[in-house]
Amino acid sequence: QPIPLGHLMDLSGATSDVGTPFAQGVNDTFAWVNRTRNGIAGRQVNVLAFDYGYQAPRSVSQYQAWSRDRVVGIMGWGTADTEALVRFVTRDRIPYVSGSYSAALTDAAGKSGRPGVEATGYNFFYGPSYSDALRAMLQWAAEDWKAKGRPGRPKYVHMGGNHPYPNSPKAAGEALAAELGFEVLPAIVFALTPGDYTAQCLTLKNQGANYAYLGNTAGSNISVLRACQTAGVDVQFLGNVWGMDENAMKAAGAAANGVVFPVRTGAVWGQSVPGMAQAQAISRISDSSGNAYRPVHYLAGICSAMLMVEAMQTASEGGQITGERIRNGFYARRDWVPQGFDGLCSPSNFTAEDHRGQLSVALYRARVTGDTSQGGVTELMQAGTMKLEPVTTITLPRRPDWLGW
Amino acid sequence: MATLAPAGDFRTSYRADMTIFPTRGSRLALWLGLALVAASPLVFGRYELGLLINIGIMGIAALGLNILVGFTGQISIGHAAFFGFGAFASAYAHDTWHIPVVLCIPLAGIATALVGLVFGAPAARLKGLYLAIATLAAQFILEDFFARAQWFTGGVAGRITEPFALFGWVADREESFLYVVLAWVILMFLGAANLLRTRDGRALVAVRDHYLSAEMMGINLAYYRTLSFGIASFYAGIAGALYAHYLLFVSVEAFNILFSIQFLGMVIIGGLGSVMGSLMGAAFMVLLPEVVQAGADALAGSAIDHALKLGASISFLREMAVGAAIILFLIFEPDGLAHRWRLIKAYWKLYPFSH
Amino acid sequence: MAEAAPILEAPILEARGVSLRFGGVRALTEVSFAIRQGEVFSIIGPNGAGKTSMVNCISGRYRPTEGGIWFGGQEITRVPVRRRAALGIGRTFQNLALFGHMSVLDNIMVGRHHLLRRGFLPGMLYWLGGAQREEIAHRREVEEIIDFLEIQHVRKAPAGTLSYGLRKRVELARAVALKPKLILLDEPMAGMNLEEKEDMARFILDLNEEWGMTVLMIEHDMGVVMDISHRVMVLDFGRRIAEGAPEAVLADPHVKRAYLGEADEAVRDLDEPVTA
Amino acid sequence: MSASLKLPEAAPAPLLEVKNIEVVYNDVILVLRGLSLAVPQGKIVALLGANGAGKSTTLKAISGLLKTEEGEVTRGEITFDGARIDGIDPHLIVRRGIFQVMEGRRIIADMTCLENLRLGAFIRSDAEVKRDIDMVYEYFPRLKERTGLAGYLSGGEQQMLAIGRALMARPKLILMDEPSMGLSPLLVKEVFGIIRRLNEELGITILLVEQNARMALSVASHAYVMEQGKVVLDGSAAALAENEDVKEFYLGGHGTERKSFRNLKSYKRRKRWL
Amino acid sequence: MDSALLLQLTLNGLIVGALYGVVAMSFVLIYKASQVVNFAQGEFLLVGAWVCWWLLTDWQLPFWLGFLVTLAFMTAFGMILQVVVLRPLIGEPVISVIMATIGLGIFFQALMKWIFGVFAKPFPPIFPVEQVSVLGLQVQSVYLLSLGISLLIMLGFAWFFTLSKHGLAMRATAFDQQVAQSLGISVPRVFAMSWAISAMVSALAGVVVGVVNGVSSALSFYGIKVFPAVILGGLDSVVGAVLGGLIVGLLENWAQYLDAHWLNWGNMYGVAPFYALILILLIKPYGLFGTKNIERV
Ligand SMILES: Nc1ncnc2c1ncn2[C@@H]1O[C@H](COP(=O)(O)OP(=O)(O)OP(=O)(O)O)[C@@H](O)[C@H]1O
Ligand SMILES: Nc1ncnc2c1ncn2[C@@H]1O[C@H](COP(=O)(O)OP(=O)(O)OP(=O)(O)O)[C@@H](O)[C@H]1O
Ligand SMILES: [Mg+2]
Ligand SMILES: [Mg+2]
Repeated sequence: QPIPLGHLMDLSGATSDVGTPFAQGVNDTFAWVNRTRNGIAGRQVNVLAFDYGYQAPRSVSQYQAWSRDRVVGIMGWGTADTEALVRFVTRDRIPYVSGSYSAALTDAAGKSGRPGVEATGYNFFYGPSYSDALRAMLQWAAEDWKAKGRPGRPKYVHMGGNHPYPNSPKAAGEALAAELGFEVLPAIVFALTPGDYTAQCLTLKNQGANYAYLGNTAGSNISVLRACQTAGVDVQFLGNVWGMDENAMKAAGAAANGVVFPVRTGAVWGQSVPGMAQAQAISRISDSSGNAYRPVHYLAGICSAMLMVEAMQTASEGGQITGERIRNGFYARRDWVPQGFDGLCSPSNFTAEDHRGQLSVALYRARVTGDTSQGGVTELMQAGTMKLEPVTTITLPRRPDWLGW
Repeated sequence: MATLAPAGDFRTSYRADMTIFPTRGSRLALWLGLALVAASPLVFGRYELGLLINIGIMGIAALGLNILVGFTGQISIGHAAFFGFGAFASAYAHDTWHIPVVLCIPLAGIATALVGLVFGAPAARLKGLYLAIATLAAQFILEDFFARAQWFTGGVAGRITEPFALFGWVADREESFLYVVLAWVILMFLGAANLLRTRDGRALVAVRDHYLSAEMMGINLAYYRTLSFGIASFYAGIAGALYAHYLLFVSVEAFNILFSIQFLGMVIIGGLGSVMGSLMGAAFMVLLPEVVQAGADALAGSAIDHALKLGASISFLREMAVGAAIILFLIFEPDGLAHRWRLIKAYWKLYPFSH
Repeated sequence: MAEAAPILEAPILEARGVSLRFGGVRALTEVSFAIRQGEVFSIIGPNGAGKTSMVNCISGRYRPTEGGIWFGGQEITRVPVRRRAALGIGRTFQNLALFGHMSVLDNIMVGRHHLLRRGFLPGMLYWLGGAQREEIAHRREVEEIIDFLEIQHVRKAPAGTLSYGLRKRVELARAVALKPKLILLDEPMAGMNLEEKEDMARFILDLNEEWGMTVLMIEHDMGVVMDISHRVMVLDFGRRIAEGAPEAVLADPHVKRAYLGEADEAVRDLDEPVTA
Repeated sequence: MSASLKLPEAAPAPLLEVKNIEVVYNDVILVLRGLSLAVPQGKIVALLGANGAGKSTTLKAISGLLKTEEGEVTRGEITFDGARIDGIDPHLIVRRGIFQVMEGRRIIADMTCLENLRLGAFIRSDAEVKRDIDMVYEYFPRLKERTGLAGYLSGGEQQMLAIGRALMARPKLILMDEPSMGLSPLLVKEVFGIIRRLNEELGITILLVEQNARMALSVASHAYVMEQGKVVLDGSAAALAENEDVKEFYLGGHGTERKSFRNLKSYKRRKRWL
Repeated sequence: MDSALLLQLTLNGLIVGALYGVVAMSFVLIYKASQVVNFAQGEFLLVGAWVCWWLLTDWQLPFWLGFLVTLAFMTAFGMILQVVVLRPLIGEPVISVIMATIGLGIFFQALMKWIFGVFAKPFPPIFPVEQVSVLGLQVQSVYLLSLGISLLIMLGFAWFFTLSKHGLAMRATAFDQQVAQSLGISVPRVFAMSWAISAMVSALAGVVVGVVNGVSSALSFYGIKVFPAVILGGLDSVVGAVLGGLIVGLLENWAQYLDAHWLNWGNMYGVAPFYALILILLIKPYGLFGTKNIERV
């Protein structure tokens, strides 16, 4: 008898550019687990995948359908829908592995006392929170500024749409930036959709910012990068987890060159780490030729799914696979790396009070050295026209005052 | 046709001639329908009940829009923003002043009506599409306001809302919330039907059909143009409030232009100027994606699935189907579902002498 | 001229030096006249002479560039259109202006608008706010008008589907429903055949004599104008060129030339003996 | 002279022939029930009838405009110049040479008179359009003075424009729906003069729906009387003018007498042929 | 320093605004012929841009050829749409047709995603010189090209509507389809013409934006941006549409300036045109150049 598991995907909505590879990674992983490990405890996982088009209301009505199917867990996606569902999953005790890394979701017991932050005991995600990723980038930026030996205080600016997702780390980032000695400039807003952002770039140039955080998803970030290139803006862009990847590099071309951004996995596609073989095996599920290049989000999808898989395995040992037991499965390990994925998936730590799974943030730099309009990502990466260069890894302290922020 | 009255149906008083449900059959159907909905939690699961609730909520909002578009002839492309305002207002009223949710819902309706009046004031001077696009502006301005007004909406992160409760009875599940929605649907639909057969309802239609001669009949154009905005917003506000206490979470993202357009779709598909049509249109728009999804599920694994790679592209197909359904609908049923329904009824009434 | 309702001397409507310009077009130039309570007053004149414009000034659609209009002793030049229904001015339109998608019944009920008191709230509550009682009471009166104008058979038909002549009649019914003291009729007989004109003439006379309405009528059919109006005013190029009893006005050579054309057929008709 | 109710057998095939048509609106409302009429080449034919008899509907059936109002010819046929035209799109019928002057003027309000006239000549591409505009201005000098938008014209001026627009099309057959409506007596006379001239000088055939029966019969050679969607009487115009019923109900009075509108009895006097 | 920024923003506003103007023009074209507000205008841009992209990358056509083929394709596309979707709706209330365009928009949005995927894709480099410096502002050369083309199109439209017979026919059709038919105008053909031209012109804009920003489904957002532009100008004025486009472009940029320097609201750029729109409508209910309805009884 198969185990029903929900999977909310965005393959068609506003975040589908990054949602598609992530969802593919998740789906492939479960298919691979079903095929090679005969599911979990001998039972196949029945993944009920649903493309909700990044529309929170639709996710809620789908949730209702799933609760009829008695799903034991859900692989989720966006910020708005995760926040909409978080109450329901807490009420119904359904563990939820989200694609939204909003720090507000990490206060598992609801003890931080921050306004608007509730207990989210059943919500998990794989990776550093948006706020922590930005904090790491700011620390790097402070060092970078020092290393470059330029005079005066560096100027920092937050850029992004006025939406939950880009805004989620805004306050945290600006606070830390001020703490680190940055001059914090008024935020610059640009829509979540691609468009002409020359005006914003001219403002950016005029402000004289040195470090700019791009809070949106790839599509609109690309527009900004291109416009700023044309306008001749000299600024170090800091991308976010969902704001930069191989596809975005291809679309932005040379404009993406030099952007620093966090990568949640210990390696990117094709690097030789022990876990990569498994990832390649998983990739073959949907690409039998084995030639496809998989962007960072695909790998993150694998790692997220593997957390759920292993938590379910733990739950299945000596009992029913129930939501509550799966949740406890997330707490069962320290420095948790799914078996066989060493070097690929970064270690996570969850406790009943603190769902900040990762505080180590690996930063990469995008390198683009030629015309990217011809040929696919696979060829461009192989040819070295596009490269992902590791910059550094920053480990943040587990500060209690940062919980839920 | 509207002029056809069924044979054997004689009215003996003006009162009888002026009822909303003119025939015994229609009254019977009404009671039966209500009874079925009321009994549905016995048969339906939460998912289906959720759909019913959604239909009810959307139906109320669509009815409001229909009063504006269908009766007064003023197109609005900002209905979702008013809907959203109602949702936030109710949540805000409950959280800030600790007013019970039961009262928050009508309060949100009134607050939204007031906002509607503010935006409706230019409506008194604007005609046709100029007005339509002013409402588009309202949509974007309100959306921006929602995103900015942290104190009111919880900002971009959204706001968590409390479930409906009455004397200790908490309607936090579909099985119970259905009745809350049902009660409001009955109230709002009766209200609209009554409005339309009395002075101000006729005035609204008169303004649409020929505003110059309406004015000559003593109708204050500015008042009625604004009023219809107020009423439409009131309906949107009530629906929004219900939505907020159903989802238990409201965020600005939901109330976007696409949602506004969907409302417009409900009204047109249901039938412009038809009270019951609004409900049918809402049902159509809510169920259409589900039907497409079900169709795809049924096809899953078949040859067609492999040929078209349905699995991966189901969402695009679903959207395309929604678009195509709207177009086909307009082509083959331009007068809306309500019209088709009337024809079916007429067929039964005239049966077996229909042709 | 046949006997008429008693004509009171006090004018119910008075226009003093009304001029109306649209850019370069002078639609009316210093037109003055008075309509007495209870009479049938006709305005005739060539096309584009300003007849409709005059009616528009009275009903408030246009505001005179100069001059003023008094109704029942009160100046109404600047009173907004929507107030005039309540003052007691009703009208029909030269180019039909019905509410096409409403039933004939509802069209006429709209005419009662200013007499009804229940707004949208009592309306929505219907049974509770007294709206039902009010609706029924007025429905009764509207049915009387429907009977009077013999349009019972189309009561529930959408006004937009009626033939031209019927629509004119519905429009009249709507104006009558207003309970006006003064009713303005802009070419009520256009597009009707003789028989229908006769009916219409009878309605107008009844309105005047039995319902006690003062009638201002624009009409191109001289036979009708002759027979049913008490006084006639002639406009030409926006100026008043004659006014008085119908026979006298139509005999005026100026009028004959400007309006009727020499030895016009209509005039020949009028010279013929009238059988009572 | 006795009314001849049939055209002479030997007459050449008429330009327009409507045979036994039935028209239904909205699939349910039967308006014309087996109506037939013929319009011979080069003649003026009048169509009389009470309000709602279906005169306008008949014209719309011929010009194809019925289609645009959810109406449909469900039976019978209409031939023009020897070819069937029922079911053809209205703009193609115009191109075949039938032009309808629609009831209620229907000028294009947000264009000037000149633009309205130019549109009348839409189907033409010859060089004489300019000259014809002058011709219309000559017929209706008032139109030339009015340079603003046509929507601001007075009712009668709009009527002139509507007729002028038809002249611009230079059709073979004009269907006129109440051309004299709203015109001053002087102009009515002029319009009928123009109709006669069009017919005589330009050889345009005309089917005339008119409430001014006296005038209509004076220009027409043949006339039909309609009632409730059927032809109930037809004959030469002269013969009809002598018909007692027509006199009573369409012309008013017998011989030289004229009834006063004031002294009508208020009972139903209506005679029905059906 | 700041005045330099203001100048640059102004210039940028004019350039972007010209593009809005082009889209607004094609929007007005359909409105003038049928009183239909085309909610699928943005999707026209999208389809045009994708088709051109496809011709340039997969078929490796040179830009000028690919561009011409795109325009030809879009003309046919507009016409086919008209035949399949809009012709059956002739005679229905305008709002039904408007709704149908909404349906079209939804349909093509999804179709394009299905065919071309959800990732933004860059155009291959087209001009040897990608940027030109104008008054100290770096401007994409393709923008300048589009500026020229749009001027030409605008003149063409102005001539078309006021002087040509078919322009008159379009206006007549918009006013009253029944009357238009009675004059011998083929309503379907008028619609086909307006949709074809409109689709073609918006494809032009789509290609230009695509070249600058890359192609992605978000291009269709221009369809919404165009609303304030046409309303500011007046729905039925071609010249007004272009000016409206320029105004919106300027407003956006000036709002950005205000925002960055004083307000710090963050989102003025996006909403300022809508505030302006409401203000202008309050003063001039028919926009700056729209014609008033004729109110005569
Ligand atoms: N709103 C307006 N704008 C511009 N001109 C106008 C307007 N209203 C009327 N006119 C002009 O004023 C003149 C008088 O028009 P009016 O409608 O009063 O004539 P009328 O006497 O009713 O003619 P008819 O018998 O033909 O109806 C006409 O020449 C008309 O063009
Ligand atoms: N679009 C329509 N839909 C439904 N019924 C219609 C429609 N148009 C006309 N009718 C009906 O058809 C009948 C004939 O109408 P028609 O307009 O042909 O009459 P007519 O002889 O021209 O009358 P009039 O002299 O008043 O113009 C009328 O009863 C009318 O109600
Ligand atoms: Mg007039
Ligand atoms: Mg008629």
